[in-house]
Amino acid sequence: MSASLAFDLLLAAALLWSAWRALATPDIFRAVVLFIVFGLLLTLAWARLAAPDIALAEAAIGAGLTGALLLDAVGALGSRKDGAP
Amino acid sequence: MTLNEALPLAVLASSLAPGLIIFALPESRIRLRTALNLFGALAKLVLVGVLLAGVAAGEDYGFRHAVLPGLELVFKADALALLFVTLSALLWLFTTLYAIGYLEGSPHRSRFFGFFSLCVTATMGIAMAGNLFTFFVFYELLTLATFPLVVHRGTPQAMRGGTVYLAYTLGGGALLLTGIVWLHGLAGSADFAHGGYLSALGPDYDGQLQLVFLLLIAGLGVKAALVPLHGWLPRAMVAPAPVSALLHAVAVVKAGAFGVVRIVYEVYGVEFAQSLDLLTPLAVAAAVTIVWGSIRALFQDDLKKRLAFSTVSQVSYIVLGVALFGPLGTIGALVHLVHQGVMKITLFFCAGNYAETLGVHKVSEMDGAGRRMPWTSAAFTVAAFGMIGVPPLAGFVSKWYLGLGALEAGMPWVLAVLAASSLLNAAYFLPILHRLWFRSRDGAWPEEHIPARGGLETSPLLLAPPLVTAAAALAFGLLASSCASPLDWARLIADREYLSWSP
Amino acid sequence: MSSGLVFAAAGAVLFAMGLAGIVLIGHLLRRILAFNVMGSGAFLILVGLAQRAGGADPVPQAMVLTGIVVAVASTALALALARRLHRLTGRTTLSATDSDPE
Amino acid sequence: MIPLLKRVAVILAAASFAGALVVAMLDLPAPTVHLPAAVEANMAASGVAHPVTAVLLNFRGYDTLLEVGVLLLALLGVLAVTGVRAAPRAVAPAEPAKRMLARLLAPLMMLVAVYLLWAGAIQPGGAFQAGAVLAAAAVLLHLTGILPGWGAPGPRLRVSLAAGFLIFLAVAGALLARGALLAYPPAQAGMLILLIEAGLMVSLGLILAGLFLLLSRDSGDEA
Amino acid sequence: MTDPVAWLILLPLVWATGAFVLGPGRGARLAIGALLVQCALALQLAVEVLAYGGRTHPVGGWGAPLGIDLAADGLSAVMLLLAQALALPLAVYARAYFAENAPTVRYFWPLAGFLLAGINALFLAADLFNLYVTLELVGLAAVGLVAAGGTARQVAAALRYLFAALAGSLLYLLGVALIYGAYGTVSLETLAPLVDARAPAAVWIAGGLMLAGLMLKTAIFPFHYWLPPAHGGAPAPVSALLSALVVKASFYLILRLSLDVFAPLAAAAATVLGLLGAAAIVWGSWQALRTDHIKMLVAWSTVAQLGYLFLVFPLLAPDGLALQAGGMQAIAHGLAKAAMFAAAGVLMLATGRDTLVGLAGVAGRVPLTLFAFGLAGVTLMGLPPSGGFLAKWLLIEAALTHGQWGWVAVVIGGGLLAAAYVFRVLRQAFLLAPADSRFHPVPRSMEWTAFVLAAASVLLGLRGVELMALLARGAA
Repeated sequence: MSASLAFDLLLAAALLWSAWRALATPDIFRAVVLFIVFGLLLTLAWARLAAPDIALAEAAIGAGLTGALLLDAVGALGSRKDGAP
Repeated sequence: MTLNEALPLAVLASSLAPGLIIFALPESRIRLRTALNLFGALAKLVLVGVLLAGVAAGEDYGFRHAVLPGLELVFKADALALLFVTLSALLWLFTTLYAIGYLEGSPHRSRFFGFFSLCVTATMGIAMAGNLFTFFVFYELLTLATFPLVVHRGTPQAMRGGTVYLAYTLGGGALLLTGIVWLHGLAGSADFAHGGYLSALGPDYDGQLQLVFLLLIAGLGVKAALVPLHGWLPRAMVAPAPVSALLHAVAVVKAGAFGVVRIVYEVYGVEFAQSLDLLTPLAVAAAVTIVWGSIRALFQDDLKKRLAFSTVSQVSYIVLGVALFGPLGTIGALVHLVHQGVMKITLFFCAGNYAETLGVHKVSEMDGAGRRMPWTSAAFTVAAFGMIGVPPLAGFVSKWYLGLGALEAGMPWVLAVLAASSLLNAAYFLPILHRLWFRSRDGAWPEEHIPARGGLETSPLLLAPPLVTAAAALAFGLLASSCASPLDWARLIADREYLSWSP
Repeated sequence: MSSGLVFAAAGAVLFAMGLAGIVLIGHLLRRILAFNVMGSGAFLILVGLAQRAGGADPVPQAMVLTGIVVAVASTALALALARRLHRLTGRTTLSATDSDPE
Repeated sequence: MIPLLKRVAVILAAASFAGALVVAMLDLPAPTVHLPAAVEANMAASGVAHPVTAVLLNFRGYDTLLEVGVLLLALLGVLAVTGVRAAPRAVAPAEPAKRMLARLLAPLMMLVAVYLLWAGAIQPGGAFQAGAVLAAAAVLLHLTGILPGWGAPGPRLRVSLAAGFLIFLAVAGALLARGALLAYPPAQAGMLILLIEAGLMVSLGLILAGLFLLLSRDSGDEA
Repeated sequence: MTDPVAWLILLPLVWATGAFVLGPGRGARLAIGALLVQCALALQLAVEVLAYGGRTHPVGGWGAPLGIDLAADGLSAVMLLLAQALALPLAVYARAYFAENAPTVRYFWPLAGFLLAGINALFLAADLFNLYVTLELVGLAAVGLVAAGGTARQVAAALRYLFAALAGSLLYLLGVALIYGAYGTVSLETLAPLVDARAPAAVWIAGGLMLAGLMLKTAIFPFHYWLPPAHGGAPAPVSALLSALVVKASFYLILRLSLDVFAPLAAAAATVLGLLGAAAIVWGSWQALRTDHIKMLVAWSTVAQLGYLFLVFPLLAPDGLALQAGGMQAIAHGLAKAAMFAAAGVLMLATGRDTLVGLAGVAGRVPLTLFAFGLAGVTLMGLPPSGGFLAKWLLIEAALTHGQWGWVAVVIGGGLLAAAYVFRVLRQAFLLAPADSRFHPVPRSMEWTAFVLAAASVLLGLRGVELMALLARGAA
């Protein structure tokens, strides 16, 4: 059980946890925040996979821009009360 | 593209081209439309004349066009084809004249005559088809071209009739297609040939070929109005008179009968069909239809419906003739194909005249019509006697040969059927004649559209055609033995068909 | 059990999680989240599986770069549609009847 | 099926699918083709030193061409759907401290973007990452009220949005006329790739920013 | 010098971007001009493939496993011909359509340009990942076109379509990832010899995933739910493009993969695909019989006709009959469906309503359009003399030669069902017009476009020899 394997498994577990929480929380704002956390964890995963280009792209576009778009959408959709889960 | 190849195409084009142009014509261009129609009809007659002379002299006219690898559109103007082509071309001319008079002032005439020309083109294609694929293409084209004519009036009742018509014909087409593709799989895309091309397949295919025969006859039986499949014909009488006259008395039902002729003689070959004992059940089906049609006609008060059931019965004479194994039966069938056409179109023309002129639709309303419309009633009488089989009219000639054929084929019961049906014909035609001539009219006509003026009982365009066709019915009977009569042409076909058969 | 295979396995679970999310979630934004998770899962498998024997392989990495850009394009369009639907109908879910002709 | 039963069934199905997938991946034999070796062998002729950029812009440059098309297409879709017409709505200006921070950060981010572009040839970086950083700068400026949202893009903006893609297409067309599609002559490969990447950086930056700015405006007012 | 393979992809990209730069609602003339050139290129490619057989174009000059290849064989040449032959008349139609009723679809021309570029790229691609990008290009363009109308109904239909398309793309992408993991390459040419029946489990899963993804994008039953609202609700030129072309692109891909790379694996799914096809024919026709909106009827007819295409899979055999049937059906349905949607667009413009009842008596006003609808109906019914009939003939012959009777009954039944719903429309139009019905004038070019497309689908029934010869030209 080398140290790097332990770290990989831990990171993978964190990834799965954050993804599952992001999809399962009914409150949309917290789901998006969790999704951004998932994006950052994913950036780490790409670094571990010796893919710095993807790590950079994931951080900038995946977590960054997509996160911004989602947050902005939450703002827009939140302005009109909606009950549907 | 030699002349022999171009002629069959020219025959097709002589009705297709005017038809397509007429489609594009605005409603108001009446004179141009009439000119185009008549020009097309006359041009076709001239071309058919050339073909008749050529084929009699032994020329063969044909055209092939590859559609798919191993699948061809083949046209062949042989003797059998020309029998049907001549009949259709002749009657198309008269029906066009009649239709021009009949549809005076009604809407959508460009559409009507466009589809009318398409129907004739389809009939020509069916007649001159050289293989089953081409036959099927024009067989279905006929369905598509006749539907708009059946629903021409646009009334809900016409729509219901049209829907029934479509259901039957498309259903029949589907059966026919399955049979044809199955044959194509077994025997490849062979052309029609005297004596058929299926006998070459080994004996182990017999079971399949019998099943295929059933499919083909069922498919064709719809248009040939064999009993269980005839339901559409009486309902299609909602169509205007010229449509009922040319299409439902001549083109459509004959297409079915002609198909049966082609399949029995030039796909299976009559000997092979006999060896597969397919002819006897066919004869039984035809006989049942003959009797059943005549019985149903007895109880129809509506004149066109009575004539429709009479057609159901009369067309099966042709199928019966085909099923009689022997040249005399064949001659009877082929000559009846022409005679029935001429007689039945006269009856429908007269029915159209009564309806259009006096508003008479029912037999019960026809009392004293003979006095009011003597010429139309005379033509009706001639044609009616022909249908009954009274000599010297055309009907007698075909029934005579059918009787001889029955004896030759060793099927005496067919004689009984012929006799019974003649009696039934008399039973449903004579009362009409009695009303026409021996009853007086004690009230006004239901709707007198066209008043009798200047010695003419109705408009000339409505009167001339029935008179000509009635005269033809008489001539085909009297001059049957002459050289240019349909009987002579039928004898020529039968000889070629039976080269291989010795009595 | 190289790091490539660990992340490939994680990717498989993420993909399945996203797929289940699409089917179960009705809310448009959360369903778009599920699509992104599913996409990330597929990318992880693409690179992880290719590098299961160690050693970086630039070809799947370039593919994932392309994939990420395509993913953001799809997400942007989906968000635009979701916001327009919300602006027009006030709803944040797709109902069965909304696209039947009036 | 009541929702709970459906939920359990779907989750079970997904779990078993994931399991099957993992098992299948574990017992995969070694691949028959080994592309990294081929990439390494052809690196010299690719015009760049960094393998990922070589694959992205040269070996599989055609994928990237279509991918930029997809991004431009997404922007088109957003424009067509949001029906943006009226004059852009200005965002309420944030506190002065934030505005000053934004003014400081923006040029720095642009510098980072240009560095990323330049470095892409020899180490991780390149047009997409640079474009994303530019977009982040634009988003930052918008959120702090300095940069207004977008109305319907005027001709100048449309040209600059499409410039990167048009340059890429022009190069592809020119090379096609000379030989095969996107076949950079080894000598000028590096320079051509840099030209394409520069164009892409600008356009991608604007497109990614546009996606945000157009979307954020949509909630504001009527179509 | 002009290599049609590459230009067929670059040209639409160029004029699409040009149309975008020109601004919203502009770009029609540019598009029509470019489409003329594209038709010439497609024709040139077809002639070359017919003469010299299939050919590949190594992009970047690197060659198969490293670089991406473009490949044009008989099947792709035929599909390219269909795509350009549809795009040109529909462009003319769209120009008149949008001039007629307020430019409801902003940026139609750039979106249509990207759509066509994606379709051309897809027909020419020979690389699994490249196919993913082209699928995405086609998907997003199609969704954009459906949503561009702007009404709530269209936006909802577009969202439903986008989710289905995205799910399909991601399933397909996972399949590509597994294939790359298993063999280390995504080039079709390199993969073909590697994949065999004894492939590892991951490859079988990959095949299944890619098939599922593509079935979602082809809207074959039971994944058809998104098609009727999307195609039925969109403006007429958009529905025509989508129904005639887009769904065929993913069908082409399933056919391509099951003929080349996944041939050893394809047999397992063949019968299932056939059964789904049969179910699609029945379900699509049944729904078409029940709806009373013209465009929904034509959209459901697409769901049904796609079923015919899927009947090809259980009958694929070296004798090539099923492939010919599939090719002919794809072309005939493409032309007929484009004509039918174009005609439906004109009928709705003329009567101002979308319902069948509103059609009464329209025969007098727009006879040419009704004739076009009828001709297109003849092809859908598979009645002679039409392309649809030849496709039906080939399908029945293929089924009979393999003794598979079931498919014959399905094909025949499908034809009769098609007749039922086509005549529902034609029948209305023969009825007498109620006195109060007003008809709006419709530009002639729209009527003529519908007629030309319908006539092409019928004339195809008279001459299919060259097309079938082209279809049989395998890869070089």
